[in-house]
Amino acid sequence: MGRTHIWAKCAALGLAVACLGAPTKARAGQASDDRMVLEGVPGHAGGRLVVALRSEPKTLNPVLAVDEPSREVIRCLSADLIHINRASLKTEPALAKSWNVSRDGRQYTLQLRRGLRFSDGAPFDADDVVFSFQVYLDEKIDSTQRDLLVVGGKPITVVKVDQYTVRFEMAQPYAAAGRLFDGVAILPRHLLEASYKGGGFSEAWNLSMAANQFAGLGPFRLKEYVPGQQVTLERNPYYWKADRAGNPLPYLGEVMFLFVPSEDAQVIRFQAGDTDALSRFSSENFAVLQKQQGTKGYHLDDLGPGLEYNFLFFNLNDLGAKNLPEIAKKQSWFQDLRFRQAVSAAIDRDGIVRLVYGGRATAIWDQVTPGNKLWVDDKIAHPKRSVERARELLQSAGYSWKNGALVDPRGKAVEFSILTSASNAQRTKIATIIQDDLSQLGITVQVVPLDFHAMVDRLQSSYNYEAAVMGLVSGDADPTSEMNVWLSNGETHLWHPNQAKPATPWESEMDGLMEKQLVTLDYAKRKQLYDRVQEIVAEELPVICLVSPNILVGAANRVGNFRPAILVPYALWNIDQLYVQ
Amino acid sequence: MTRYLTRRLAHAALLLLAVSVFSFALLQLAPGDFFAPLKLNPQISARTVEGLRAQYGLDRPWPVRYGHWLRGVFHGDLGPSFAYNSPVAPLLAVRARNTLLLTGTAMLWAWLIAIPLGIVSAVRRGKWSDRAGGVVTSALLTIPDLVLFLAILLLAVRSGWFPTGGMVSTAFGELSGRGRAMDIAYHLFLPALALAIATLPALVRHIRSAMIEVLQAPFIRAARAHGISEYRVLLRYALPVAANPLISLFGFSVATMLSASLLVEVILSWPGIGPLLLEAILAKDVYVVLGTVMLSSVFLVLGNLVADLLLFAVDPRIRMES
Amino acid sequence: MKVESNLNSGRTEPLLRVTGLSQQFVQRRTLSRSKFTVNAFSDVDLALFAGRTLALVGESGAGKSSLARCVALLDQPTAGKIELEGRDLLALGRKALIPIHGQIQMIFQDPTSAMNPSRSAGEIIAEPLVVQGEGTKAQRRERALHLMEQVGLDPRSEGKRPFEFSGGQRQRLAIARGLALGPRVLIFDEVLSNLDALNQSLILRLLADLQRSHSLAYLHVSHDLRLVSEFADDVALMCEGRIVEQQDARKLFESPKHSYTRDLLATVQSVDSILLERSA
Amino acid sequence: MRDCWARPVGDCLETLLAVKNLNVAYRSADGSTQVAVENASCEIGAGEVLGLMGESGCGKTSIALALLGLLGAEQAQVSGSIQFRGKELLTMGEREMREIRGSGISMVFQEPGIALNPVMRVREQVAEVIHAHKQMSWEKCQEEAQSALVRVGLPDTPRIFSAYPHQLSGGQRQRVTLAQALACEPALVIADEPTAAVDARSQQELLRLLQQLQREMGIAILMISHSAEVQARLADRLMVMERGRIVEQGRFEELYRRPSHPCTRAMLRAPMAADDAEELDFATVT
Amino acid sequence: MTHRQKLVGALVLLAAFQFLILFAGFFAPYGFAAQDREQPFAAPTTVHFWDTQGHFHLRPFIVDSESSEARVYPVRFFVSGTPYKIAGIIPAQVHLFGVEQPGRIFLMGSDAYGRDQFSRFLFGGQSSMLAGLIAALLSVSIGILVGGIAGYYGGWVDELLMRGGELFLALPWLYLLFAVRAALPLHISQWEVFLLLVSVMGLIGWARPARLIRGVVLSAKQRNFVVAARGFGASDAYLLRRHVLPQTYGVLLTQMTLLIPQYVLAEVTLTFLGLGVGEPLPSWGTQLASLQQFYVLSSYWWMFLPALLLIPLFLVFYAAADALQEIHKTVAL
Repeated sequence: MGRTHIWAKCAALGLAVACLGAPTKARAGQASDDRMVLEGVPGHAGGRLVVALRSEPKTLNPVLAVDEPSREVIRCLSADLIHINRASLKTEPALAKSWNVSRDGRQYTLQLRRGLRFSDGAPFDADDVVFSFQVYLDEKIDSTQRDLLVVGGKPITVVKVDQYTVRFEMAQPYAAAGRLFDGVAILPRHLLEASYKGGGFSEAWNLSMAANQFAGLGPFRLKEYVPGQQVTLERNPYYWKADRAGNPLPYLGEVMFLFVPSEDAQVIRFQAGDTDALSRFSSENFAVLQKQQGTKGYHLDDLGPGLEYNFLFFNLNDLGAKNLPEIAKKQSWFQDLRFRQAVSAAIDRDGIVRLVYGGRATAIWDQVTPGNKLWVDDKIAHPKRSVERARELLQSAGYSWKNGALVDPRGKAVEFSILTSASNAQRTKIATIIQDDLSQLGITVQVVPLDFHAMVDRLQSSYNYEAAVMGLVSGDADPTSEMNVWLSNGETHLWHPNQAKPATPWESEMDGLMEKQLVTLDYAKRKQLYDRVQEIVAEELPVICLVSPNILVGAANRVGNFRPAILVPYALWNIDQLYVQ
Repeated sequence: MTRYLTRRLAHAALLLLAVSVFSFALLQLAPGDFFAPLKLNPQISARTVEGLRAQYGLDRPWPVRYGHWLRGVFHGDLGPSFAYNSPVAPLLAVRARNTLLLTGTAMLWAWLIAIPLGIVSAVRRGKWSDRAGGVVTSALLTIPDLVLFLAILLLAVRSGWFPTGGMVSTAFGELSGRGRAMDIAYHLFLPALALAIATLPALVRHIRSAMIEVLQAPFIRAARAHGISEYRVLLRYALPVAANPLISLFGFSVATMLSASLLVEVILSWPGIGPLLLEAILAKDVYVVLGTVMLSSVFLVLGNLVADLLLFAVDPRIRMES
Repeated sequence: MKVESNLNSGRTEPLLRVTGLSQQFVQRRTLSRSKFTVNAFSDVDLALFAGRTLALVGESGAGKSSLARCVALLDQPTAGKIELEGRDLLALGRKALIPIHGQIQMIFQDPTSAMNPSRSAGEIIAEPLVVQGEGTKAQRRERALHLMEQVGLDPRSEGKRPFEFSGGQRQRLAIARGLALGPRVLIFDEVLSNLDALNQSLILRLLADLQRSHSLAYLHVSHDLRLVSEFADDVALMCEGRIVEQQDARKLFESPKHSYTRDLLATVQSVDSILLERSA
Repeated sequence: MRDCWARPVGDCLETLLAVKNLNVAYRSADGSTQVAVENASCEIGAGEVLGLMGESGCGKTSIALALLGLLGAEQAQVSGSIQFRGKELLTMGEREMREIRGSGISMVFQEPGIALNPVMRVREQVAEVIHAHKQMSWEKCQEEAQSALVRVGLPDTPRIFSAYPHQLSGGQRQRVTLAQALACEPALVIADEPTAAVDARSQQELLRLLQQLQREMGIAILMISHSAEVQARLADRLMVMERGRIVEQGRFEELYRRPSHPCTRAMLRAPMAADDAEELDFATVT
Repeated sequence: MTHRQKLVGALVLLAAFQFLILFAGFFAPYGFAAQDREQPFAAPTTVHFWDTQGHFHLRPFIVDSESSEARVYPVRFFVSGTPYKIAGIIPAQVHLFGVEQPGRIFLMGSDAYGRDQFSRFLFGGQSSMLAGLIAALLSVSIGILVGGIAGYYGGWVDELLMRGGELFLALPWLYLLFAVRAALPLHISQWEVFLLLVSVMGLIGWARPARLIRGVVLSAKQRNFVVAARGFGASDAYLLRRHVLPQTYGVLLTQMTLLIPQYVLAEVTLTFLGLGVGEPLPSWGTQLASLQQFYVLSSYWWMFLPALLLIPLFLVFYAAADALQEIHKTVAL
């Protein structure tokens, strides 16, 4: 499962930064060559790139895919209207060659590229876009993307203006709307309309279908799927991008995804030269690979901290209705800010960085990692670990020690349990280190590894837990992708989700800040608002942020134009430009 | 004979039915379902998750779902995979084929190695070579399968002589028919070897003790007393008689083989039912788990049935009674 | 010194009377589940008298052992009656039958397998007493030692395990155990056939002594007509599950009625007659 | 030094087998040894039947196994001398020994039910013996085997030839083992209680057959049996064993008429003196 | 060597080993949870007798070359260190050996947290051996109950129980373990959780011993001395208790000695699934489980040491089982 718990998709809500919106005038003329030209070093055509996937893609249906392997493959097969450039983290034109935003920020008019064809040769136009959004928004389909496309409580409406123009309307101004289109793959109406209308859409485009049943606008198209082994993609001859020398993209003749079920096996196969690129692997394996970097034909990159943040949080839910008296009693500690501060002060973040990540991680004190350069707040304090300070804080809150064990003001010994996901070795290790750290405060901690489903059940339904170590990845650098986490009525407001009204003043303040940044168009103003959110997190410690692991990638030396990014998909985002020597 | 077969098959069907009921019930025990983790996705609303649940009928009580599933089974439908958005049966079919290829090969090797080894150590009972062999097989028994497989993997990685995973190389598509077979054999070698080594020690011990028992039988002494050469005594007299317990052992070893192959497949990335099962277990893709469990039960039942039929073919004493 | 007696005369009441006893086995073949029935024996009438030995003779597979086991109440017959002094034993419940077991005891062909190898001789002999809950531990031991002496075993070897005794000694051990509960009927199942000639005669002597002193009724199963001629008062000949001839021993040997009996008798030759034949 | 007194009077047979001071001691699992045969000496002339009697467990079978070299070094210690046709068997190599087994000295086992391979057709079991000693094709061996089976009085039908042992009666099975033993026309047959496992009628038939074959083929037999009647029918001379020692040997009739050892007397069921019996009861006999 | 001698030898070795484990606190230089965050994955410390000049020292010493200047720490015996409890009761703090702070002696290297593997191995034995014993006992006792009943009464009872056994072998028990772990309250200690999970495994594992015991009982009840005892009027309970079940003891003991190592290894699987002993408690399972990670496997050879130490230990178990089996066989003859 690795770090995939973190559910945030690359296509996330975001605020189109106003400057990006500067609409390029649609080029007149019906030039069939409405191709997008990319800068960058031209490469060689042909060749095959082999990449490992942790598990098989479950479906190639962009509407239904929820798991990362499926999305990884779908990304190569499809295209979106407006794309977030992984290197710059800014939006850029894709199938939409340009777009206009109305004055009130509620209307987006997109000019589509002309003369584009799906990978089966069928032409692409506004009808495909309208159809795609119709499907995504259909309540009966249960697309997980639907929720993204609901702004201000109402679904976006899509109108075909002409064959190559579409207009989107939102219920309220929505600053990050440009980013919203990222990852929303445009579907071929000619292939999918029948199954959609016929009610068989939930089975459409699963992998048991013949390759010619699929088509997309991405750089590649499906060639062959061998269950349990691999899926092979071939170059899409109708792809709509070219390099600056005018060569059609992509360069690669084929992309092969091998199914390699474990991280270790992936590392081994990369080391053996079976695969050409590698991402999402542990720092320990990074170290193993590094030792042989010189002799084998690959190179490794440590891109520094990504967008993942790992944290410890306590159960602050209102347990009135649940029959959990034991936990309810302990909540008097958890609700005490000084207690949380003491815990935060006692945790050896550097120790975690060193022992769990071999140094390839960064200690953090709030949710925005140093990797998110646009939004990180430099003013957040980074206090060193101090057991003394922790003791002072506890003493001031009325705690004392008896035979070395911490007791609360009522004389009850302080002990609690930390849930972790049994399948995530790193987080279990973090919890173990916290356990040891807190034992120095006289706190007895039990680490309870549960299988992930059971853990989610406790966090989200039964609230039968005391504390937990979790991690989240922002799918996008933009704070909008985190709305659900910081809004008090959010479902991922982990420590106390789905609040009817904010339980604490600071949560109420956060709600205000998050909602305001959503409709603010100016980056600087939004940054100010989000900085305040970060400060609240650092001060009130609803989650005690601990560490952000670095993004580690590797690629065979023969892969050209390899420019990994800290945003998913770390290594292959520019697969249309990759080539092999 | 046919009567016997139908009875056996009826028993097997009953067993499979029981396995399915209990498995289904067990699968409901652990909290959380396939869609639970989606709740943690900041972008997916609870309503959507409920919609997905309803779509797959997860909101209904399990006996109802079981009935539905069972009805499907009789029409060749093993239920849907949540993760794959597709029926389970075709998912399983290909992987079952690969698993059979792997376990079949490993089984063949294990028996081909174990039979001579077991015989030799039974004949040389108590001699140093037997004792040394005993220590080696016991030592192999004590090594956890997991560590053994990883060590083999390490060997492959360090030496570079063998592929480190997968069933075919990336250039498989360009190969000729013969080249393809060679390629599969090349990839099959290490996982099959690992599996064979893992099952070998127990086999050798069993074969050894079965042979020792037969070699102590009076008719062996009688054969020797008639001046029949040791070689013929072993092959013509002892082995066919020892075959009887060994064939039963073969039936049992199918189960051992299957559970060991799960690990091998995961560690050496063999595209069999192992990785599928593990993934499905962790993701709570219940019908896939159920299908896999049923499949391995079927293998198990078939293994025993084949063993019985073999016994019937080999042992005239059994043959004559009916 | 054999008493002239006719089975049918009814001069004395028999101690144990068996009437119309039959047993059927339902068998299954290994690989086919079809059932078929086998008659172990059918419609058997026997009478055992105190102080007399009835020999049950027949070839292997004739059903002698099955019959003996049923009479010893070890197996359940399918039909018929077993009466001990007029009391129908088969009509008794499990509980009521327990003390009856003390009255009828059986000695097996292979004494080795009939004794728990991990017990000492003393324990083995005392076991029936333990089962029936008789006496204290000390009393039981005393009785065991007495019994050992009675059957010609050295009481000092009470602590030895069965495998430390020789075949003949083991059979004596088994007899001692059979006597422990003071039975009135003893059933011997081929107790002589695993022994050499010497031991055979010694055991026979022992049995005769015991019979005399305890006035026991013996049912002695054997396939060896020559031996039977040495000890039997009455002989019942069994062939394929049926009693073909039942007779006073002397009469039977002198003038067998049934052809089967004659055939069987023809095989019995004394050493002298063989030597005579050879030299001729 | 030959025991001339034990030779049949007037018989001037060539000595086939001479056993001198044979000792057999079994090794048990705990390293100790258990003596089974002690200082046994005897001779068998060509065509002679020597009876061997003794109570069960007295070492009769051990002698038989020692003669055939079937007691492995790890199993038992065998010392002394066994000369067959003048050749020392105890020091003989395994290959040579194997050639003697079956064709020079062969053996009929006590229980044919377990001495025959349960999963091999009887014709093949006999053919195997022939195949081991004669340079013949397998087909020829099978034919020979059939005639060997017919010679021991089995009906000449394919049903018998291709039967498995469990399909035959006890007497028939014993005839198969007899056919095996006689297939290669050995000079000496060791018959270990050949009739103990069959019923009375078959027993007689078998003994008659054995007697007849012995005369026809001129083979010598070491007849091991505790039955006086069996010995009386075949044995020229008799040897009585007790607890691993040979206590008496001589012409059968002489021993029968005038047994000198109480054990012999008991074995042959000769009239016994009361004091002898008392003496035997506790001390000797078991 | 006779089987009895072999058995005695094996038992002596096992007893010695259990002694080491029982007094782990004394033999281990450190506590099982003591982390040294500066030294994760430290290689085993070399114990020297000769110094760089080639002089011999009776007192062994170690050299710490990690810090900037190499320091020498003599190995001291009967030093006082981390407090522990002898056999879980009597508090003590004397350790067999140790070095002065800040020196560290890692005879078997250190793990990812810089904990002494040797100490963890000894302490880990306590939980693993106990777990193996409990699970094996459970399996065997249910096995004897079910196998005994099935074998003794036969017929449909036998059929039912044995089919049940087959069923048990085929079911996906992993879910039960998941479920048990997930359903347990949070407050009970790791140790209890562990024992509970292991017990569940033991409870599930009855089918194989039951099958074996059934076989023994089946043949035992047909033996003549059982029939004979029935002839004295013995009840079923008496026969089972006095004659039939004692005959299964050999198989039972053999099964126990075989099952203990098997359950110790099964704990590795538990740990693999994250259901093993909770940190920081040690067990052999957790120690072996770290080998599952490729980087550990390929980079830190000393992490193999616990696995290597287990091989001779398990061999002793197997030897004991073999000897038991042989002895049982000869007794049964």
